[in-house]
Amino acid sequence: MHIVYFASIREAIGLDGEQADFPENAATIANCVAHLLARGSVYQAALADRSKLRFALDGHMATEDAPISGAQELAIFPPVTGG
Amino acid sequence: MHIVYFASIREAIGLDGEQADFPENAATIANCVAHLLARGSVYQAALADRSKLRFALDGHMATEDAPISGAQELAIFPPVTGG
Amino acid sequence: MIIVRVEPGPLDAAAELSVLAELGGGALASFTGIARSDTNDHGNVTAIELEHYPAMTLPALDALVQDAFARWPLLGCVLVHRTGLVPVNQAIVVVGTASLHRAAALESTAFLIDRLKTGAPFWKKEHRSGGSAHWVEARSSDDAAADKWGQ
Amino acid sequence: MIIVRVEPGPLDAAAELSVLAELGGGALASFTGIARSDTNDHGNVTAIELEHYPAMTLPALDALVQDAFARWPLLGCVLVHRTGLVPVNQAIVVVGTASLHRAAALESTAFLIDRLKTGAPFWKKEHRSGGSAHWVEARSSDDAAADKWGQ
Repeated sequence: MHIVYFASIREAIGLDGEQADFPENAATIANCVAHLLARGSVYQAALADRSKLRFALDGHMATEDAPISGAQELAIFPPVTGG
Repeated sequence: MHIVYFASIREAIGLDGEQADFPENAATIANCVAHLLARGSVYQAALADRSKLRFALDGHMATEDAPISGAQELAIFPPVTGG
Repeated sequence: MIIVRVEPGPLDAAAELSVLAELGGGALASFTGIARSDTNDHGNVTAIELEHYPAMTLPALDALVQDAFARWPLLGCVLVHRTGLVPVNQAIVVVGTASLHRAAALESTAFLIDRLKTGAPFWKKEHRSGGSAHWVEARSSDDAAADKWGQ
Repeated sequence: MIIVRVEPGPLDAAAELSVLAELGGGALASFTGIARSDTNDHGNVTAIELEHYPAMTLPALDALVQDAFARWPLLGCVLVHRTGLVPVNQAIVVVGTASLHRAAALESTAFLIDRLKTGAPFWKKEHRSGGSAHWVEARSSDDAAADKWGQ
């Protein structure tokens, strides 16, 4: 699965995006976030405030409990501030 | 007192405005309208539908029961339709 | 910055509203009412004639704008209303407000046009392609829209 | 007529909205959001940088517009959002709708900007005269404004 990061989370992780191969039992967005947190302090700092994480699956807004089944791209970003 | 007419009422009466000297006991707009109706069929036709008469005293919207005390100009017109 | 005007000639909505962009506000809202060409048994509308009550019009429009400033934190307001004969597809009225806050700009614009429709002394007459002309009837929906803003 | 666009260069609000005047609707409403220069301990804002999620942005904006057309009888809609670095006093977003009915135009414009604020993938970074840059925090009042339109 491809992961993309935006805004403050992109800057904190230091990557626009990356390829991540989560195990088969990573069924939801929350499971994927748990795997990212396990990578160490950079991810833990970037994703620390769970209340300020927002997600999209293949370009559609999704909540943490959404199943990732079949999605090509997971986006992780802070609350949007356009307009 | 000066009376001015607008839109369909102006056309029905055939005057933009006129000077009218109401008796002292004509205390409200309704009293003035009653005096105009007493003038005959032209006024009676123009002012027939009381629910569609609107008024202003010296440039401020007013209702039929408003006292005319001291006002220089009474305007009589149908409901406004600008915008 | 307040601009309130009655305009006997053509009305350029974009030009009227352009002053609002220079007030340092982050939010501009506007409404433009255009003479439209609907069709009935008397033919197409070719023009809308706007009669008004000159001694009352500007004071009434100005009072509406003052009321808007009392209700919302506005930086500026433009309210320009056409008079006389307006060919179809030309603007009849342009309303715009500027604020730091988008809700203030959007709500005050809606307030101004809703209240103008029932509180400013203008009357529309439709001129039709068949040669006839008809006074436009007021609509009860306009009263309801004006009333929803309270006193 | 639907125009939905992401614009990397300067945005001329009046020019973007001009197409709405030619659709035969009597009512045009619009909202323009402008980069504004407020001041805090880090100095004045000199520019707002707009980051977005290119693969998602246009589909998300288009879905908002489709939703507006499903809710109101609209003749046209313009929704253009700037990206990249926007100097203060330049437009960030322009929203406009045309309808036969003023309530439809006014309400749909408010709906579109309220929902865009919480549903479209844009992020603002303020650049300050002191040289620092800061991500803008989302506001709970924006969530409340978006929620008031229901599902």
